[in-house]
This record gives sequence, C-alpha cells and structure tokens, in this order.
Amino acid sequence: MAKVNLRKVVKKYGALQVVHGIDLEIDDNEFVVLVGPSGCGKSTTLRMIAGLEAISDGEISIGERVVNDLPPRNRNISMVFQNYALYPHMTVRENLGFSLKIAKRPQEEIDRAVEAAAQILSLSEYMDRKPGALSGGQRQRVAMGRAIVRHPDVFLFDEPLSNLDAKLRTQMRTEIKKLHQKVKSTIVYVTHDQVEAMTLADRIVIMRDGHIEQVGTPLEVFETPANTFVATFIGSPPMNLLAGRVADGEIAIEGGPQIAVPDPFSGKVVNGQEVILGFRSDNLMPAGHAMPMEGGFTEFDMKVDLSEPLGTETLLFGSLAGKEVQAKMLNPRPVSDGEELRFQLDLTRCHLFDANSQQSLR
Amino acid sequence: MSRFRPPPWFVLLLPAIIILSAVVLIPLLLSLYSSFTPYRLTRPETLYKWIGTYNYEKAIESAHFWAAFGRTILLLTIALNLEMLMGLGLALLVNKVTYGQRTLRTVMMFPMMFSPILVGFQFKFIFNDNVGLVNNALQSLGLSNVAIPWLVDGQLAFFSILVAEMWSSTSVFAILILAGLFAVPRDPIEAAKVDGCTPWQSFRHITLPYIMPFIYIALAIRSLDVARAYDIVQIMTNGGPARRTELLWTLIGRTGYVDAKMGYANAMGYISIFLAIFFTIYFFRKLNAARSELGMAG
Amino acid sequence: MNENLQYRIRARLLKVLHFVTLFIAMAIICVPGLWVVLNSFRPTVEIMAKPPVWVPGDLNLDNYRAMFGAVGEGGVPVLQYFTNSLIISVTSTLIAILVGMAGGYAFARFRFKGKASIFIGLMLTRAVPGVSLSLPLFIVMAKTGLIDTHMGLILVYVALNVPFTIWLIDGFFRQVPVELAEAAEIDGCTRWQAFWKVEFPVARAGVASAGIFAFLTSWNEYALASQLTRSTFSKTMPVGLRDFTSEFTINWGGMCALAVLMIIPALILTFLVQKHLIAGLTFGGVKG
Amino acid sequence: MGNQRLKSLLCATALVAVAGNAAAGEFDGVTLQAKLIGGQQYEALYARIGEWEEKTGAKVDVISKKNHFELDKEFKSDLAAGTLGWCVGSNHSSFASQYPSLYTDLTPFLTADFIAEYVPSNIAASKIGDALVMLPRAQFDVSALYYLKSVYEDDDNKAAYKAKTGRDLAPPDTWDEYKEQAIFFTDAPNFYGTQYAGKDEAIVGRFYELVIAEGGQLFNDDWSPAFNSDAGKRALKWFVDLYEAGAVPPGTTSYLWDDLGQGFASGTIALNLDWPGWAGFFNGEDSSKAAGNVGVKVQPAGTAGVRTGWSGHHGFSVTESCDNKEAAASLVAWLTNEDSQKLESSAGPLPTRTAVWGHVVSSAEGDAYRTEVLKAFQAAASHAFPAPQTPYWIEATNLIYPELQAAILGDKSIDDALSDASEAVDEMMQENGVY
Repeated sequence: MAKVNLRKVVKKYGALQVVHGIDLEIDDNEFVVLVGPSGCGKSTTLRMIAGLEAISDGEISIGERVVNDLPPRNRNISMVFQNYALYPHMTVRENLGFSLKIAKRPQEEIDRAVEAAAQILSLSEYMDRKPGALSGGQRQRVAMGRAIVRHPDVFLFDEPLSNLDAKLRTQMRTEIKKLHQKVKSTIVYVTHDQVEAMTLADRIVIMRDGHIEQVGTPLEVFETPANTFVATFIGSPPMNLLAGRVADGEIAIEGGPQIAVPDPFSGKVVNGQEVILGFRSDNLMPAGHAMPMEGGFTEFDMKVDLSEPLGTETLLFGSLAGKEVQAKMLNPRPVSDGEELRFQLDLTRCHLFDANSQQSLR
Repeated sequence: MSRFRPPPWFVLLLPAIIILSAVVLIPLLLSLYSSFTPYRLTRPETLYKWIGTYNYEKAIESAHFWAAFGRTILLLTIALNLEMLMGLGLALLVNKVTYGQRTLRTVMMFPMMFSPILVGFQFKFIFNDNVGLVNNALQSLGLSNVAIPWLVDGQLAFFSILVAEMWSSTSVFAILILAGLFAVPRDPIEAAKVDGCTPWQSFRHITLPYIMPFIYIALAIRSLDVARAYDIVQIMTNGGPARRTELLWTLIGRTGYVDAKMGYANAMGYISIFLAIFFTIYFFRKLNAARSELGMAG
Repeated sequence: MNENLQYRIRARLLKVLHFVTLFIAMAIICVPGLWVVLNSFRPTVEIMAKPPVWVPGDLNLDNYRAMFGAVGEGGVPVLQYFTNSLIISVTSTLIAILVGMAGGYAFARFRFKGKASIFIGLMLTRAVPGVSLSLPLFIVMAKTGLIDTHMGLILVYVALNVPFTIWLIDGFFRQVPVELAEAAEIDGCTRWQAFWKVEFPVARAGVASAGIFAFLTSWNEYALASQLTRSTFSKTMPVGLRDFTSEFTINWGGMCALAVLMIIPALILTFLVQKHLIAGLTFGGVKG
Repeated sequence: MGNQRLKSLLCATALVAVAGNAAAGEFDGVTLQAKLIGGQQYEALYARIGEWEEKTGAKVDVISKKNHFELDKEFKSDLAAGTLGWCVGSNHSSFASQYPSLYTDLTPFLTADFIAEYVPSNIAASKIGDALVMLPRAQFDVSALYYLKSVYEDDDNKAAYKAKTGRDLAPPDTWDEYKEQAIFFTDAPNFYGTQYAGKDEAIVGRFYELVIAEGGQLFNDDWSPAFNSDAGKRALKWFVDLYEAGAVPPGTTSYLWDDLGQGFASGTIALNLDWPGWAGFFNGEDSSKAAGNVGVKVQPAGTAGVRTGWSGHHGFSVTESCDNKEAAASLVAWLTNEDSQKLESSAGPLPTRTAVWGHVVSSAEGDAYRTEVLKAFQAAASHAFPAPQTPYWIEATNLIYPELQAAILGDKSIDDALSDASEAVDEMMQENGVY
C-alpha cells in the first residue's frame, strides 16, 4: 500500500526521447490506468516504475522511498505481463510460490499464500499443471495469482487482457475490479483500450507521444476532455469534430449549418476565432427519436449515408461540411441509405476547442 | 500394374542413407571384420586369417588400453564440462553487449576458423618449454624463472592439451548457447526480476532452464566431434611422454598406422566407438528431457 | 537517496567489470590466433629467439613470398591447395545442404515408424572416430578409384556433415507452419513450388547456419584428408600445412603464412553469415 | 625361366650404360609414377628429373610428395589397398625393412661396378637379406657432436672446470665426460648443457647407439631383445642422469629433431649430438644465433670404447609391381649417380658415393667451418652402423620409447623400465612369429 510519485520523469534511447518529463501522483490504493495509442510511452512509463527500464532523468518514488536506481526486486512491486510471462518449466503451484521461495520464506507460509491466491482466482484444480497445458484465461489468472501472492506495495499491469478473446476479456475485467476491492492495493494499469480504462480506473491518465494529455476520473475525462485528442480517444464512437469560425455568437461551420456558441463557452470566444466544435453521437439525434433536450439545441438537416442498427439504438452515419458525422437514433425505425432526416444537436453538451492549440476552451 | 511405391519420407531420406552407408557403414563393416583378423597393413594376406576375438581379448587385457580409455573419459568429461561453462560465460558476456555485437560474435568464433591440426602446432609452440610463448611471457614478467615443462609433466601436459582443446572448441558452445540466449523470451526474466530475483537467481531459475536444451545440443554435437581432438593431441604430445597423455585415439592411430597392426587397432576402435555412442545417446536423452521440461517436446 | 547511490555505483562497477571480463575473454580468444598471424610476418629466428623478442623487429612478407615462390625456394603449391580446398568445401557443403534439406524435411513433415531410431542412427554415424574410419575408407576409395580425387573427399565430407545438417534443418522446418505450404498450394503452387517459394525462404537462416558449420568442418578437416589425398591435385590446405614439416624441421613461419591464408576466407564467410547463423541455431535448436 | 633370366641379363647389360649416363630415347612413351619425399632440402635434386626425361624420352609423374612419416603411412595404406601402380618411391634405411614385399631387388638392373661406386656400408644398409631394395641418395645421416665454441673458450669456465675435475676443459670424447660437462654448463632456464630427442623412434635410436657404445646389443641374433643388460642400463642411466640433473630442457622428452635444431640454433645449448643436415643452418647468420660459434667433432665413445653411430640414409626404390622396372631403375640410378650426388651434397648433406666424398672435401677447401664439419662427419661415418634391420623395428621402438621416457621422468626405475620394455618387445616378436 503505497503512493507512487513520478516527477519530471524522462526516458531517452540515445537521441530519441520517448517520455518527456511526466509528472504523476498516484494515491494509496488508487487504481490508475495509463491509456493511449501504441507508442505513446505508457508501457515505458510502467516499466520505469517497475525498474525494468532505467530512467534518464527525473525521480520516481514508491511510498516515501526514491527508487530511481533500485533494481525491481527492491521495489516491492508485482507485475502482470501482456504475455503472462509464466515460467514454462514450473507447475502452477511453483509459479505462484516462486517469489516467496526466492525470498526464502518458510514453506508453510508459501503454501498458505499460494492456497489463498488459488482460492481467490479459483485455480485450485490446475495447481500441478504446467502453463503449457492451460488455456489463455487460466494462464492469465495464474499470472495474476503470482502477483497477489507477494502482497506488494504496487501492482503493475501491462496490457494484461489484450491476448484474450472479447468475452473472456469482459469477464477478466470484472475479476480484476473485484480483485482490487479484495486486496486493496495501489494499481497502475496500462492499456490501449479505452473501455477497459473507463471501466476499471479510479483515475485515467491519457498519454500521447510521451506526454500526459489529461488526468482525471473516467467521467471527468469523458465529459470534459482537455483537448481534441482526449475527446476522440475516450468514448465510443469517437466525438464528432467540426471546424468552424466564430461570428457574432454563432459558429459558422464551413459549408454547413450555423450553430450557436454553446452556453458554457459564450464568454470565451472572440469574433473570427478558428474553433473546433465537438459533440458526441449521443447528443445528435433525429427529431422524434431523441432524448428530450432540456437546454438549448439547434436543428439542421442531414442525409444519412449508412445506418447500423444495434437493437436499442441505431448508429447513423452522415456527413456535415464534408466530414463524416455519427449520430444516434433512439427507439429506432428502419432508415434507408440516402434518407434525409432532421437532426437535433444538444448545445449544452457540446465542446469547443481552439483550432490552433486543440485545447478545450472551457 | 501394382508397382511398389516407396513412401515419400523414404525417398527424401534415401540420399542421406545412401551416402552415409557408402562412406561410413561399409568401411565400418570392413573394419569390424578386420578386427577379427591379425590384419597387418604391410602384409595384406593377413586379412584373410580369422582369429576370432583374440584382438578384443588382447585389448581388454591390456593395461595401456584401459589407461588410455580412462584418460579419454577423463579428458572428455573435464573438457566438455569446462567448455560448456566457459562457453556459457562467454555467451552471457557477449549477450549483454548492445553495440558492435556482430563483430564480437565473429571474433568469438575466431578459433573455429583454425583447423585442429593447426591448433595442435600452435599450442605445441605456445607451450614449448624453451622458446614457447607461455614460458617466455612468464619469464619476461618475472613470474617464473624456470622453464616449465608444459608438455612433459603429466598434469601439465594434460592441462596444456585441455587448454588447446578448450581454446579450439569453446566457441562452438558459446555460439550455440548464445543462440539459446537469443531465444529466451524477455518476459519471464522480467517477471522474475519483479518477483524479487537477484540477477543470479533469475539466471539460475529462469534463463538456465531455457538454455538447457541448447547446452545439451552443444554437448551432443561436441561429443559427436570429440575425435577431432585427435589431431590436436597427436601433434602436441602424441600420447607421450611415457604414455602420460595417451588417449584412445593416439593409441589406436599409432597401433594402426605406425605399428601397422590394423586388426588390433580396429578392435580397440570398436570399443571406443561404443564410448562415443554412449556419450551421444546420453546427451540426446538429456536434451529431450530438458525440452519436455519446457514443454517443447515433439 | 543513499540507497540509490549505492545501487548506481554498483551498476557502474558491474558495467566496468563486464567490460573488463569481456576484454580479457576476447584477448584469450584472439591472442593465440593473432600470434599465428604475427608469426607469419616474422623470420623463424625471431619467433624462436631465446630470450624472446617481444617487439617484432623484422616484419616482412618473406614467408608469403617463399610460399608463393618456386619449388626449391620453399614454395608450396598453395594456390592449387587453395583451389582444391575451395572446390571440395563448397561442393560438399552444397550437396550436404541439399541432402540435409531432403532428410530434414522428411523428419519434420512426415510421421513414420522408427523415426526416432532412424534419427539417432543417422546422428551416430558422426560419432565414429575418424581414426577408425580412415583406413577402411581408404581401401574402399582405392578400390573405386576415388582416391586422390576431389570427388572422394567431397563424398566423405558430405557424409560427415549430413547428420548435423539434417538435425538443424529439421528443427527449422518444424518452425514453418504446415498451413504456409498449404496456403501456397491453394494459391496455385505445385507441391514443389510451394516448397521452394514458401517453405524454403522461411527456413533459409537454418540452411545458412547448417551451411557455415558444414563449410568450416570441410575446410578444416585433416585426419581423413591426409589419408585420402596424395598429390597436389587433391591436397587441401590443412594437409598442405604438413608440407612445412619435413623429417627434421618445421617451418613454423611458413606454416603460419599458409594458416593465415586458410583463416581469412573462413572468417569473411562467417562474418557475412553471422546474422543468419544465430537465428538459424536459435530456431533449429530448440524444437525438434 | 631361362627366358626370364635372359631378359634380366639383357637389361643388366643395357643398364651398364644407363647407370651413369642414360641412353637417348631409350624409354620413349614410358610414364613412371613416383612418390617422393617432399621438403625444401630434398627438392633441388628433383630438378634433375627433367634432364633424365629429356635423355630417355620417359615421363615422370610425381603423384605424391610428403614428408617421410606421412609417406610411410601412405605406403602402408597402399600395401593394404593394393594401390601399387606406381614405380619409384623414396625410401629410408630405417623404414625400408618394414615393407619387405613392396620393393624389388635392384641388383639385376645394375652392374656390379656401378654398385661398387657407393660407400660399401651404405650399400649394406640398403639391403634386406641379399636384396638391394634401394639406392642411396646423397642424404646420409649420422650424428656428430656440435658444440658452442664460446663455452670452451670462456676463461671462467676453464678455471672452474679445472678446479672441479682437475682436467682441462675441452670438447668431450666420451659420453661420461659429455654428461659431466653438460651438467657443468647448465644454467637453467636460460642455458642448458645439452638436449636429446625424447620420443618416438628418435630416442630409441639414441638409446640403441649408446647401448652399442656401452658394449651391448639391442637385439640378439634371433631378434629377441638384448637391451635389458648392464650395457642397456648404463645407456639409459645416461639419459636419466642428465634429466635428473636438469642439464637438459625439461621439455626434452617431447622434442624431436626440429626442436633440437631450433634449440641449438638459439644458442642456449652447449652440446648437441645432431645430424649433418643442420651444419649449414647452425652457422647461418639468418637462421642461427650460434653462427660463427659452432664447433663440430666426432661423436664421443661409450665405456666399451665404441663410438655411437646410429645412421641412416635416404634412397630411392622400385616397386615389385612396377611394369617398367628397367626405366624405374634407370631413374633411380640417375638420381643417385655421381652428378646427382655432387649437386645434392653441395648444399650440405653427406654423399653416399666414395668419389663424391672426395669431391666434397676438396671443394670445401678454404672454408674452415665446412672443412671442420666434413672432417668430423667423415670420422663419424667411419663408425656408422644402420638401424636394426627387422620389419618390426618401428613397432619395437613404439614399445620401447614410452618405457625409456618413464624412466627418464622418474615414473619407473631403470631396471623396471628396461625389463618392461624387453618383455613387451619379446611378446611382440613372438606374436609376429619371429621366433
């Protein structure tokens, strides 16, 4: 149980800098998810916390202890790897007990800890098999069990679910969440899957190109994305973004409708400013198939190019100002391709970004 | 028209089987036959005189033969183990290098370019007691003021041969084990580090089991090739002095070609073939065990 | 911070230690070899001098000049030996690889009775010591007129190398999924094309490493070559080394010069194949 | 039968001319295959093969050129495989008796006069029984004593030696004196009194000549071993004492001739019993540090008053299976005739023809060193005797030398070593049906 602090942490490979001085404070027992596209430096950051990569500059501390140069074994951490990294020549039992055996704990203690972990993860019937004889999900559980056994200060997860099929992934996600509740420990979790991030995290850290773009609770990052990158990365389908210019309290979408500047942004724009209007498909709905709009909204016509019925709702693909735009239809009825519908855009839930900095204008 | 059509695997193996029979099996049968005759190179007619197991009995009763036999096993055991350890060390050292590794690997294989016979001459001169490199160096550095008889003293001669043999063959181990190290996945090693292993512990518990198959492959290959040491020993000491470094191969070579007693030499040769076969099968077994340990059998 | 400093210092020290150990190891590997190279440029008096001459005072090409010189001036038909060695090693390596590829493919792709025993049996043919083989082999070769020909030695070296080649290549073909060839066949290849165009390229590294081992074995082999060659027509370089030994003397300087000539092509080849070599051994080795 | 005899008679008469001076076009279209000893010092002579080819119209095809040990191995393989299509082979008196069936008797192809031109003892050593199986070339080997002059001219040495023994310091004339001086000169590890070849046939040869010098014999007349005698023990003790006293380099038991030659040439060995072939090398500025400092003397004598003199010579032989023995014999005669021997001995080796000896001695006039060498070796040659002429000589040496080494290195006592060796040789001779 410990805090993890990253201060101005830099990672360079020769001349190539992959992590650009990030700052991050992770609280005791907090479940933090690092998320971002591949190559954003999230795994590197995790591996620096683990001590598997040396840091080039800055400082990392676990608990109150600076661990910059400490080897992994002295950091009291556990890690679950993407490929599980089970020891192929050891049985499940040996895999689970390995770290305790290395620490020269008495055998009974090892047995007890291993049994306990096996209980938690329902591994008891596979204890004498070797990893080669286990299924993907079972291996995943062994990998997690191995991490639990040590009672570490911090759990590190490096994309642990990416090798599982969709169904198993959902199931394991729940188990990890439960696990966190049971073992109450600091967890740093890396994934490129924003759904995983949203469902698991206490706080999400969104990274791009070695920088932290935004840190916040899942709802914060969803509802108030700091910039267009976060806006498109979090949430599915991604936020619609349309470029426009502010003119007299309205945003003129080039070759599209004029849309009033949404309330939260009204004092924050000046005439002639290049902006980007962002809204999620949940907030653009055909009239008659929409949620009741409480605040201001605007209406315009749009041709539907393609529709994807999902059952309770239908995803509609149209285009505005030459850009593809996604909308949702509640209580769906069949829509034929090319049909023109009247859409309502909920202005209270719109986002506005500066076109130059891409930062939110909120 | 029911013509026999051999299965495809047989057709594919046929060239190998034919060439090995022609070059190894037939000559071997010939020498097996001659081991039951008093065959003498200089008197071809002796090839047709059957004397049963006389040569074998003579070999089995010969103290010199068993001394050479024991010494050969001793040399093999020590050499193979030391070469394995040194090769392992070398591979680990090279594996850690990140820049210029390709060159280092080539350098590491340098001794493999040396024909064993050349290695023999080379170390014969290096260990020469009077003008040899080693004694010269020791004397020039003031570490010794006597001419150490490297190739004469029983233990030293054995040691010198061992050094030459190791110099020429450690590379084979190193390159095979290095290949093994390349094949070790990174994850389990990192997992071990995180699990609290010291570098030695992660080597001992993770890396080593992974490269064990490679080590056995190297041992098997080398045990197949050990007779190559014949050239080295023959040039360096030829079994002498006073039979102190006599190995099976030098004994057989001298009996067969210098004394011309081919029948007797072949009988001893057959006994030594069993030795080679034993070593080989032993390492193959170990190899398979190490593989199934990692779940790689089949 | 103190703890960190301690570990940082330890890491530095380990790095230095690694460098020093590596340097010493490489020195041990190189010195005896480079000593040969150095000696090839020195006159025998200086090599054999007592007290030793540590700083070479007289480096020259005399040994090389003599080696390439005419008969009677210490000349050795070294170009002829070189050509022989090259023809024999290259041809035998190529054939060994072809035969080994067929055999390896058979072991990797087909199931048949007694597979394991056949495999071990093939391997064991290599365990036969050259000494026990050389005379009967000589007799067989003499009876078939293969003595003192390139062909004779090529056959012997093919046999010597086939077991190991089969082993490595077998391991390699196992790495190539069966589906690959099947996919190629569905794409319109014949069985043969599927092999050459799909499976072979994937296994190329294995072939390369088997090749380099086979080449080095043939290039350096002495015991059998000395028995099966007679004249300059077929003598290989290791046998040629013996030209520098006569009843009473060893021309060590000259021997070193020839040795250098032997080492260089092998070294170049190894360097070129280096990358494949490691990959080849890696995959060839583990599974199988 | 009569026809056969007539034919050889005809050949013999034809060869009267051939022997010295081959007749033109005599062997047109004949190709002879030859296996010759290779090595720098033997090569010069082979240039004369071309001349013979021109004269006779025959062609010589050298199918193998190796050093003698390799050649020996090859001959044995040939006998085994029956690959005996070749005609002319290099031979050596110490090896010749191993292959009694390989080479033909040359007597029918040569005139008695021609044979008489060779040194008689060399001809005797070239025979197996009555068959003349080889003609000696100008490569006669017997050892004489090489020594460093400076060691004997050194005043400190002289005084110290006098004080120690009461005798004047001079190159030794007996083996006991030799041993004494060798121990006296030694200053290990930089300077040794002497050295000896310590393995293979070489040490047995040395032992053999010392046994003779001590008044003993290596073999009895029936070829049973005779060296386990007082003479044999004294002979072996000479080796053992030198080694124990550290008067020889400690590696001496692994030395062969090249090590000895290099050792003496390095100027760190005072006394060295060695072959004539080295004379030039030892005194060559390029090859030897002892150059200008080399003295040569007839080899010392043993307690029986007999000088050592184990000798051997190279020669050429004609195979029994040769299709064209006349041509082959002509070639062999050509390669060992007066001109050939003059050519070959001009580079240093000793001739085996009486006339050439005279020629060599007279041509060395004015060259003090060369004259000293020749005088010493002429004296040495007069005490020469060949290696025991049994086909089992080499095999016997392989049984004897490890025992000699064992005694020298202290693994066994002299008595044990000799009795073990004797027993092994006895068993080997019986097994081979010698007696």
